[in-house]
Amino acid sequence: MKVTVTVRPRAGILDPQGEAVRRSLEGLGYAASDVRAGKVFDLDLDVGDAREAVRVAGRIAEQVLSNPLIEEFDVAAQEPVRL
Amino acid sequence: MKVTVTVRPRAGILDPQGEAVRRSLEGLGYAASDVRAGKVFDLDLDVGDAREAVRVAGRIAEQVLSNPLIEEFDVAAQEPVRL
Amino acid sequence: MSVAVLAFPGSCDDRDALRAVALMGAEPVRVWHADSDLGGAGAVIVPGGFSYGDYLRPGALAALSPAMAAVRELAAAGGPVLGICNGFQVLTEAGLLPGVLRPNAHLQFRFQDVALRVQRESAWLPGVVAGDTLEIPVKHHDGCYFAAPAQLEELDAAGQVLLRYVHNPNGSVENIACVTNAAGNVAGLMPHPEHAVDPLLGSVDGRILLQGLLDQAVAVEAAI
Amino acid sequence: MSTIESTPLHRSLGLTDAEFERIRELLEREPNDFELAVFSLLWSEHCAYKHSRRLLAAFPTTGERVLQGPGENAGVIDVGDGLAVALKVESHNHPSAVEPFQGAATGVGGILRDIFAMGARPIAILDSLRFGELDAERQRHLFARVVEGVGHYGNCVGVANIGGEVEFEAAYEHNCLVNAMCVGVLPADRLQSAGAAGPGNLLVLYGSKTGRDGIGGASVLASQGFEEGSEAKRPSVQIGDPFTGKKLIECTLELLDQGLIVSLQDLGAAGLASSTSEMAASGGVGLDVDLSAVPVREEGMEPFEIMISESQERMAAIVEPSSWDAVAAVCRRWEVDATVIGEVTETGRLRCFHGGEAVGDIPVETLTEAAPRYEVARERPARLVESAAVAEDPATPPEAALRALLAAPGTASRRWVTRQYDQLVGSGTVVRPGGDAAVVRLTPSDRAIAVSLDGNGRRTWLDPRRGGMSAVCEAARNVACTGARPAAVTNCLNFGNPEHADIGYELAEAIGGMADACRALGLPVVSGNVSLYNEHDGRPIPPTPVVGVVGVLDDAALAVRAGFRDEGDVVLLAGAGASALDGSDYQKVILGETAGRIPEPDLGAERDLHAFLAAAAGRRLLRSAHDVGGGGLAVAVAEAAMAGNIGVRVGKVADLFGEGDGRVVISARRADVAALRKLAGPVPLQRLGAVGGGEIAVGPARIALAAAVDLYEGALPRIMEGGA
Ligand SMILES: Nc1ncnc2c1ncn2[C@@H]1O[C@H](COP(=O)(O)OP(=O)(O)O)[C@@H](O)[C@H]1O
Ligand SMILES: [Mg+2]
Repeated sequence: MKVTVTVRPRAGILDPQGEAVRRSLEGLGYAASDVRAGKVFDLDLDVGDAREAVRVAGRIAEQVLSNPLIEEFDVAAQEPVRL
Repeated sequence: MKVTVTVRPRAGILDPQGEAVRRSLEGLGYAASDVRAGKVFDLDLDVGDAREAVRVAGRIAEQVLSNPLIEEFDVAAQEPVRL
Repeated sequence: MSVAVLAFPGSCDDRDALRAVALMGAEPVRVWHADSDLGGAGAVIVPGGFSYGDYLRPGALAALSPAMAAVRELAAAGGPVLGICNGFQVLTEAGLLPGVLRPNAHLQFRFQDVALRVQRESAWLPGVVAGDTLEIPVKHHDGCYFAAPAQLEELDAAGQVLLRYVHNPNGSVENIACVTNAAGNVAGLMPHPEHAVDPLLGSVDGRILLQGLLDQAVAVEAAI
Repeated sequence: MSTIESTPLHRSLGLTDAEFERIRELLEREPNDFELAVFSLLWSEHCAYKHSRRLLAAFPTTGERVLQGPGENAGVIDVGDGLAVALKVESHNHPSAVEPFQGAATGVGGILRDIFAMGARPIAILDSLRFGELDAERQRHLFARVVEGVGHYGNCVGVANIGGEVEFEAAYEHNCLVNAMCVGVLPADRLQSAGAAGPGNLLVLYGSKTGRDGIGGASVLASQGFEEGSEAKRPSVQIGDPFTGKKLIECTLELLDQGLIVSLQDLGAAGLASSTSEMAASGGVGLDVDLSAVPVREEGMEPFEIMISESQERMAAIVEPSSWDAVAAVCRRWEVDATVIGEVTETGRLRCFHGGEAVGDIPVETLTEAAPRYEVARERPARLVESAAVAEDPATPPEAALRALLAAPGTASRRWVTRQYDQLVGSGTVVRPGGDAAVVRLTPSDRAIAVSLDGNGRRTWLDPRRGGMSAVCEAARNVACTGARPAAVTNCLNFGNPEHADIGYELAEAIGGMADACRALGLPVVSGNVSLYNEHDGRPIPPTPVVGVVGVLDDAALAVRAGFRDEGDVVLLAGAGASALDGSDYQKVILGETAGRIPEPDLGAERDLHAFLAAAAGRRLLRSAHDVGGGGLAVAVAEAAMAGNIGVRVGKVADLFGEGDGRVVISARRADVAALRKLAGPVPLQRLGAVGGGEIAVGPARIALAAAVDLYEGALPRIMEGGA
């Protein structure tokens, strides 16, 4: 089951990478008023269904992929979740 | 206009970071058969509409945010694009 | 002979490169990334460090700077260009060298002296022959050289691989440590020749590459 | 008085009732909330050294080399040739426990700023680290991420990391210690001061934008009616940005080169609140600050948030109005934001405005001079014993003990750490880390400095006074092993809660011991930092003073290394300091305990030993020198062999594994031994054996060189990565 976890810096947390990219976009003539940089993880989990995959991915995101003090995450199934 | 660019390692390209995550998940008892790690950029572009934003973000992704030798990207508007 | 050393925000080894150039008897010229000419220098070093913090991809943001346009021009005219570590990353990102440098396979920054096996005779390596070893330190987080198989074949066939690691410190494909462009006048390597020029600090094998840079600049100048 | 859930505001901010009363007295009125926040931070342990200031007075702080003693951002000594060296060590313990990578990274960033605030170019970083035992996954994680964070910042900012130390003890499990030291070099005549001067001069803030970082406890002040989730906007973790840090260094040094700056101060703990009050206090002037001029990262920041934010990578400077355009131009070139946020006044008051409205008005000396200073209660902890008590374990053959020690996390090679650090940038590293002290040439001068950073929590736990002495002796001895003359001390005092009498005792005794040693060795203390309240569930860390010593070497080419050199060289033990197994690595690894009492260092003998080493190095009589430290003589000899990649044969020795001060393993050419003996004067020289062969043989303990290297070098990689 394929799931995507996206991890982003929390609002208010300094994002030096985003800021460096923003400045250089400015230098190249692009008008970007804000850039935030995060991480994306595509997980292929050996679980029964997409719903379970999302649940497990959430736990993984919390425990391993992000630091809740500075980051927030969201989880999306790559196949539609049947509720 | 807010746009999200996601940059992922190309298929077939070794991804040591993803692999390291996969191994530590294994160590924690999660059954992940594959993990790929990429980056996500949230851009706030000073352009007229979402469609234009996607176009500009595509150029930025190609020119700056990704290296075509090893990475591929996709672009998504955070607001619906009216075609 | 004067040698331009580029400086980007976040360059760290630019001062070391300037010092090494002076030690080799040439005149070092510091070129700021925003400058659009190389101050008349006949050769360029793109130095090590963390230009733009290595944010995004190492070398990616520096590759877009005005000074790099001037480097491109010099390279097109046959002038010698040497990229060291971050400079190697900049040159690959700028398309002046083949391949790309990715995070070390072990994902750690690695500082150590490495032994390098010379692959062939080259203007970059005056006085050494294939099979010789050089000792030069590496220090990087993203030094894992990568090129697609087809491209690797081309590089090998064209003799563009100058140095390979004896013990691979970073996972580079085919142990590649140093490559040139097809014309041979642009070279990049992860090890730091500018840190191997002073016997008090360790090996002096870095002088060989710097001498190669100077020799080529003199030859190009004489040809004009 | 405003209250939150009936707790008086001042208490929520960490001020005692008496302190609050005192503030009212000093102001002759009620402080408003903004002012109370500023007081609560400036009067905190962290800024005011409430419990340690009086004790610190014991340190000698003057000497002929001292250009700047304690009281500025860093201490500065004259090293000759028109050059001066700035040094300071600081803790970042708590942030590293919460987020090890960013905590360690910002720790390095912070100490760098203290150094270039003195006008010095940072040339070396050292890090002193302590964690719990590595058999727990959590501790391995902390260790790995802290090392990565230290490396990340230092490597990116382009300052060589040349030393430090790591200890593992269960007692640090919940309170890891991350102390970072930085050394910088500057022209001796360009010493920079933080003292603001010249009424009418401008206060300029440059560097990163200000966010809601590190508002911490003061967030009780936030106005009510904030939208949901506003807490999330007050990050308790700071993000290190070495890229901006690097630009700040280069930009600052260029501003100083151009003579554009009157005074300079970094923004650290308590942000603008502490830097503005310190600048005003040390210059004896006042400052008017317009908080609405401060560039902020987020909308809607309240004045107190801007005032106390601890956002990283910011500097404050006083500049003359006529220099402002030039200052702005330099900052623009380095892509560093610079803003005029205030001006120097004659009022002696720190006055803060926001949107034209006055939000606070405090006489500067009430924040600094008038801050409370407490006498700590002291009571000798019951655990301390009178005499040394420990004997070798008859059941463990010496050879097995040597093997076990070489592979023990506390004794084994630190290369797994140091290979993650750039040791060479700056082209000055003549002796790299791994031996005793590293040596850095002050290129282009031939002169060099040797630097070491040391402490020993286990030994200090057994005897705080002797442990304090020993920490100074060890750091200075490490420096002396390179042939350098120890010149100055910086220190970081990591202790538990000083309001407990046993901790008060430890603190006072350790400081007393350090001060005695500094005096005896002629070493002024020029800077330092105190980290108290390191405890968990009422259990404190062992008293852990960490000592940084800088020494001077007139010619970098004279530097001596730890490793043996050539077949046939004679191995000698210089010094005859008392040793014991109490508190030793042997006791911990083989006997599984920490008990007894460590020997008292002989300070006079220590001083003679250092002088002898410098003299011998100056005459090129030393082939190698290596301090006898953790693991005792057996391990010291083995380390010298491994560092030189050559075997050694040492005959019978009385004490293989005991630890103590005042001993160094040296080697010399056979022909030079007589000259060395003559030079040694009062320093005992005992012939141990000879260099050569492929085996390390120390008395009954023998091990093949390659096997020793495998145990010693492989230990940490195996623990951390399950491989080499
Ligand atoms: N253990 C110590 N020994 C000597 N001086 C100390 C010690 N601890 C702190 N100091 C001095 O007290 C002053 C304030 O220290 P600190 O608050 O850490 O400085 P900063 O504000 O630069 O972070 C500094 O000048 C420092 O050198
Ligand atoms: Mg300071």
